[in-house]
Amino acid sequence: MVLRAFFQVSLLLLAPPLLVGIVNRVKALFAGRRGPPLLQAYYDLAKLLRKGAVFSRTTTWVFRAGPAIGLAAVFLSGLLLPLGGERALVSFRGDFLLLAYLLALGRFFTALAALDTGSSFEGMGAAREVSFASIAEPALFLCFVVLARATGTLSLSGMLGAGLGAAWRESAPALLLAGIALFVVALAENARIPVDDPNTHLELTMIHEVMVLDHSGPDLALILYGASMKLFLFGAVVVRLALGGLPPASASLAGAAFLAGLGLFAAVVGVTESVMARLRLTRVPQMLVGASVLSTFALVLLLR
Amino acid sequence: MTAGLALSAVALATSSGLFGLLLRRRPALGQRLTCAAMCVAAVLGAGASARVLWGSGGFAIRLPWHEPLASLALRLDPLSALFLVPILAVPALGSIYGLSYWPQAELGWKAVRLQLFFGLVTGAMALVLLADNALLFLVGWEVMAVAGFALVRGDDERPEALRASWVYLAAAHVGAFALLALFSIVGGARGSFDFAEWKGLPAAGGASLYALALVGFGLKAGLVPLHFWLPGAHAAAPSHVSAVMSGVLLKTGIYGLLRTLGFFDAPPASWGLVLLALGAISGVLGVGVALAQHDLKRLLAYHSVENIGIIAMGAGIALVGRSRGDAALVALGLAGGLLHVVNHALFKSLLFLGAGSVQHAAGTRDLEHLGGLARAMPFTSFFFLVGAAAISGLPPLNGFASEWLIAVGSLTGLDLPRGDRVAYVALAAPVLAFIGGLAAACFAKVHGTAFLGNARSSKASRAHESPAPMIFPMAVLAAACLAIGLGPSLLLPALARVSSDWAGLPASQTLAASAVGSAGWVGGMAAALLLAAGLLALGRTRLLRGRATPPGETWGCGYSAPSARMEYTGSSFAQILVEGFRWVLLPRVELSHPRGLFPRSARFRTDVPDVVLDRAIEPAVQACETAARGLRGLAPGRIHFYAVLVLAALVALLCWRFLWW
Amino acid sequence: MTSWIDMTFVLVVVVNLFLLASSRLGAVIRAVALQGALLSALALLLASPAHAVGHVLLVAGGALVIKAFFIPWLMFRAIREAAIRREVEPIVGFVPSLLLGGAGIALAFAFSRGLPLPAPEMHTFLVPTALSTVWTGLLLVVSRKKAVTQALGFLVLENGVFIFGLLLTDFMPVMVEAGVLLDLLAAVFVMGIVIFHINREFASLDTDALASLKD
Amino acid sequence: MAVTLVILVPLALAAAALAWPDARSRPWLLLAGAGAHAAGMVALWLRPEPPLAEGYLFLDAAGKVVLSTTSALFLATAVYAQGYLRRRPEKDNRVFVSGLLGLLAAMTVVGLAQHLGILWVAIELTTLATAPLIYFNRNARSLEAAWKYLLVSSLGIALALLGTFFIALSGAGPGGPRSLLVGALVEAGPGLSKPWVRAAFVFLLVGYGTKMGLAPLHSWKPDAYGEAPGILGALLAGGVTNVAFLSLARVFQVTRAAGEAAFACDALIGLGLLSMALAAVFMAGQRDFKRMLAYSSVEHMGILAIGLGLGGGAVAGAFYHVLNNGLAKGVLFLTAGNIHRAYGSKRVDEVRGASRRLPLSGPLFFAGFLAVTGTPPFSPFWSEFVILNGALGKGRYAVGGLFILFLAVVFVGMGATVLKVVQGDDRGAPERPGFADSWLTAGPPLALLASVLALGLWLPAPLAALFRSAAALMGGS
Repeated sequence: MVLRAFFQVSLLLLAPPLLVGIVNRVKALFAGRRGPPLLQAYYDLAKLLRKGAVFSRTTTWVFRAGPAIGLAAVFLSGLLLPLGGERALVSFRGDFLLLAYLLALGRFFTALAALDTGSSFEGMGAAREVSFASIAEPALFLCFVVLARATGTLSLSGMLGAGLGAAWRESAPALLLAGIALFVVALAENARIPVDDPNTHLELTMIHEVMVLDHSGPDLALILYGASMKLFLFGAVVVRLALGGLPPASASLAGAAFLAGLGLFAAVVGVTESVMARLRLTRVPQMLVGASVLSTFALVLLLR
Repeated sequence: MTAGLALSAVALATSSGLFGLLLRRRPALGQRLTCAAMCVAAVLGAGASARVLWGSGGFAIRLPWHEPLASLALRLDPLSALFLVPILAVPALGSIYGLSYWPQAELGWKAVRLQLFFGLVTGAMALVLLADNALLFLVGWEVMAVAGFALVRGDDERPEALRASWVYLAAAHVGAFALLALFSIVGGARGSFDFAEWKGLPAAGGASLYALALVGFGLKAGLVPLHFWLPGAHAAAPSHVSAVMSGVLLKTGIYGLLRTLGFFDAPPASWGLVLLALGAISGVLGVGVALAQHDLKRLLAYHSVENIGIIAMGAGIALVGRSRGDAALVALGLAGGLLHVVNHALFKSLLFLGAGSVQHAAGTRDLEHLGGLARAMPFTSFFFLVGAAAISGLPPLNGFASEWLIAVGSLTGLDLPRGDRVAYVALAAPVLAFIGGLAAACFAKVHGTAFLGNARSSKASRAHESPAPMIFPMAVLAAACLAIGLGPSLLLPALARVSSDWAGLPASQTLAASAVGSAGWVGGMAAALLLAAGLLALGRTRLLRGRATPPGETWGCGYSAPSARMEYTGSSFAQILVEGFRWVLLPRVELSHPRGLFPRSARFRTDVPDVVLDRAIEPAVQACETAARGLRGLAPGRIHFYAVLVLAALVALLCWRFLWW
Repeated sequence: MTSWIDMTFVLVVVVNLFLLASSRLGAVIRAVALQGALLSALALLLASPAHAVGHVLLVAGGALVIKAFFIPWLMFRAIREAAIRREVEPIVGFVPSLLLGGAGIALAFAFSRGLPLPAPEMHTFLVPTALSTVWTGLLLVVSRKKAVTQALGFLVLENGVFIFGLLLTDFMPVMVEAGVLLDLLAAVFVMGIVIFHINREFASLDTDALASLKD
Repeated sequence: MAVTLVILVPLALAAAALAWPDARSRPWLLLAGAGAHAAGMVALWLRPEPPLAEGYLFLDAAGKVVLSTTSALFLATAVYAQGYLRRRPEKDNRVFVSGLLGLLAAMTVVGLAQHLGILWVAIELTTLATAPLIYFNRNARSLEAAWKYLLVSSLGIALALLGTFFIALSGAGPGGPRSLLVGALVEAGPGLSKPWVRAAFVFLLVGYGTKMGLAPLHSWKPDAYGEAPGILGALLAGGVTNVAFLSLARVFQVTRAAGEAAFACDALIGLGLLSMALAAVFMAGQRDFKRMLAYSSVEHMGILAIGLGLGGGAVAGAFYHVLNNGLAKGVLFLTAGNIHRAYGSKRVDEVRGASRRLPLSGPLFFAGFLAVTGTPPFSPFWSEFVILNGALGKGRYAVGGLFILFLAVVFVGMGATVLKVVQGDDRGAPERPGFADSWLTAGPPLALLASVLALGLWLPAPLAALFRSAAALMGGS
């Protein structure tokens, strides 16, 4: 038990930056470059943590608290996730609601921190972030509702646990639709192409990155770390959903499959980013509403 | 004992304003005594409620009264006990706030009058809860409406307050007529107006009664599209009055609806689904319209519509549960709805008091003229932020706890077998998530534009922190928000008691044991979140200690002289989402694009009138007045016409009697 | 005897028609006075032997004094002071009012057939005459513009009611009838005063001037 | 003894007022008359008296309700008149004082009359006594109002007389009662000649309906109420209309006994609903607040008619409403009079901020509005509720629904006008110096409002029993 907790927490704490490394590496390969080392994200974090920081005179404690609260929220939501089909550390009826709302809390404070700077660019980014997120939220919920119905449980550990196999056998189409919707939501939530471009530095077009323009030093490290952890979380859900249909195997085998799947998820994200262009901002809500419609359809399939 | 506590609380609250009236020579003392009376009343009322919710049970009193009523029946059962706590506590905090916000020493008679009606409205709300007789209920209901009317007009010079208060009174009265019809029909059928005799009404054929209840109580609660009176009234009233009106007065509508629905035996599932749908519509549209507002208090008022919608969703789920005999649905839906009643009372009052503080300090509540208040008003800013996070349903605060209960309740519907359409109540969860997301966006806008960044007007830059009597109630409310967020499981037994009492289901069944455990986890996670965030914040502070943290300008992407005029405005912030709600908001957009190579000016501003009031009711009323005027114009003032009317009436009645009858 | 009674009734009806057709105020007042005198005669003619003589004389004499002399005198005074002679441009023209009056008489006869009477043989014409007189009075009130004519119309209306009251003389206590006459007197008296004031205030007796109060 | 007191003393005082030389002290006669009347009513409450004058005069339950209301209202207006007439020394009050006392006597006779002839005479006397009073202000507008009032009322009253004769004829057949005593007619019941009763009810409904002011017979009301002084408005709306209702109720009593109730009920409900509808239409956007009160009176007469027509419990509600409406109308008309005095205008466009200029009358006007529109805990709420209950309890949902609808519309229409008058800033509104609230002018409406509130909070059992026995006379319960 304790051991399992230890493994889970360490995985949650250590793996995320690697995922970012994979994504970047894949993108570099597609662009014909060699790209940064896989562990570059870790180096960046370490460097930032060692640095000082510059604070705008406009800012207040909200600006300083934002990154810490954001990271805490993402970390705690990580505790709710069953990694690789194992029971999560914290699991109860309706825990996925807490997960979604924790992510919302992080977003809320990130947006406030952005507004705290008084910069019009950051205000713009914050506006886009909260707007798109509020449209993505129901889509995410619908995916979870589909999962809940398919597996007959209301906790993440149940939804993404052993029951998933039976669910795939019974209602594969619904789960497939939900999975696609979930992937779309994951892209949006993690500020990935086609919703947002983490690499661009043209402020007018950005969403997430522009919100954190003024953060520096350890605060920026917390933000980047949190972002990678969020990517990890979504990856974990998508991968577990995809792998859930496989026949049960031993714990170690399942764990290995899960890790491999995570790597694959990062690679797919990288590929998507490389082959797609960023959508026009006005198209983003359409895409997210589309995800909602897909998952509603999936729910109808299950309830009819 | 319980009866003594409750009744003395009501009497004390009702008469509290008399201190200020009698001690007009010593206004400060008079107001303090008034305030003390309200606070003592709140404590007494809380004691009574606690005895009912956790202790021995309630009381019922019946005294003879005059003719049409026959009895003066009062009782305190778990449902009314639960409502009684916020209904006495919020006005008490409001009266503390009023010590600085509406001081009798400065305002004189105006303050005396406000305090009189403040006490009266509190007493009337309590009477509504305690009444065990339909007509007594109506008396409390109307006194509450009229006293509320007087309160909204606290500032009777401003035309908007006059208009808003009148719209409020008219709406309240029309709503009361619906209730009058409802009570008259039921009372006639039952042969008594005592609620005690109304138990077990057959639901068959009761759809029209349900419709009357929805109109009458929905109008008070502010369910879309009956919310039209609410934004104006809440915005125009003095802020501690807004806190009471928005925080607790609306809840009497919910209370009345629940009380009435409690009489029916096994209402059909469609009733619950209707309520759920109305709640969902109110929730989404309420927050959607709120997003487009830039008057801080109007915005908050629309959020009341949203939250009433959430509460109605909970009640709808509970109602569906009753029709199915599903104890878990009832317990979770009602517990969530009722917890949200309490929560909304807390955070909405907190927000209105914060808004009042802002108005007090900056002299305006137009978001486009605020900004940067956090530095001048650290306490207000912090407590407002707590309220904002709470109303957005974010953990670790109380809003999440209740929304979570409602969502879990709706998802319990997924356990129903395939093909049962009632299972679609599960869609309530995504709707709640959508509402929550929009609310978070809206409050990011509110807090961001009002308190953060730079001041957008000179008024805002001269703001100052409010005095302690205004801060203290906010602190209490914020602490309560956090406490409920951390320990929702402690309240669940009481909520379970209320719901079992309401639904007439045995208590052991009603709340699935797992819900209490899960609620414990919710509280635990909230505490863990606080801890983790605290540790991280501490860590980063440690890291930065001793390092260079030079202050600088905000990064303007190369532009070196940013000013407040370049800040993102509230209108712009909400623009993406407001676009999405355009079809229902029908906003008045003021937009001039920049033109030419060297554009001189550009402007973007949206104004959102209330769709129902300004686009439907107002024109309809105007049309009716015009029509009535036209009809009146047809009647000439000549005496011959008068005589002809008499003649015509005679001939018509003769024909009726002898030819047609 | 019966033929005299019938004759008188017919005369009353003829006076009604004349009232509707005439535009000269003096003639109208005289006609009303004549009608009053006819009514007084009717009171005597219809009296059955069973009646107390004093009672009958009181009613007849009262009607004669008030309806045939006092009120016409009052009205003459009013038109003299106001210096008016004619009813010009009535709301309903003279010919149409005559036709309406005729229709009213026909309807009254038709209508009264179905009403049971205590002593049918004496009263064949009474009910129709009364009703048509009431109708004439109403028509005058509704269709004439001069305040004097309206007051006269009201008087004719009261005459109709009075005729009807003659049916009841044998069992209605005298005080009611006295009250009726007294009321009528007082009403017309008050009307006369008001007409006097109207004339002074508006310098005319045209009620078109009295149309400022409306919504 | 007390019966003579309540009739003859006001009559004697009316005559005395005509002869009284001093204009300043003449209003005291009003107080004396009101006091004597009130004392007489108290005596009649304490010790009921047997029928008088061969049963022509007798105070039964229905009459008691109406006369008690009238007495209370007259007392309040008599006190008010002291302050009011003192402020208007330029007007000769001889006819005014005498007329009011005469009106009181006439109304009392109506309340006591058990004989339809006497009843009719007394009703006519109320008309004659009030017509000169409407002309109190001696200007063109009040003259026009007086003329219209006189003519239309007389028209109605003439038709009522015809109707009374019809009733007499209905009992003139062999074996009939040959009397106009209500008791005898009711006793004869089905023996009355049906066609005459039918015709009689129609004529009397139109006749007394005109006096009551039921739509469409109400046309004189706005003019008369609008131009008459507030005192007279109060007595017309709270007194004269009530006695007219009583007269109609007596006719209904006879009609019902003759087995003709079905049409009577339908006609009453029909005219009642029409009155409420018309009042609703004419109150919306009304620009003259005294005319608005007149329409409110039309509305409440409609309510009374509906209550009577519904039968059952609603009849008791109607009698309850007689009391409530009378008192509430007193509040409204007296305060409206004060506001009219203080501004010299009754146009809503001009009058504003009354609660500021008249800190008692303004709020009282508003409170009176709340009371009269049936806001609990004021007593009209209860009576309206009882009537509504009568409608819905009998399954007459259409009547109940319309009743509620009209009440709601009236509330909105009337409230908008009242608020325009009461609230806001009075600067810039027309001024008439020298008029402020005094206890003599604001005290009586305050007392009336207090009694309306008190009756709403606690209805003494004897009163409730009285309403029931009055209703029992009309076949209600």
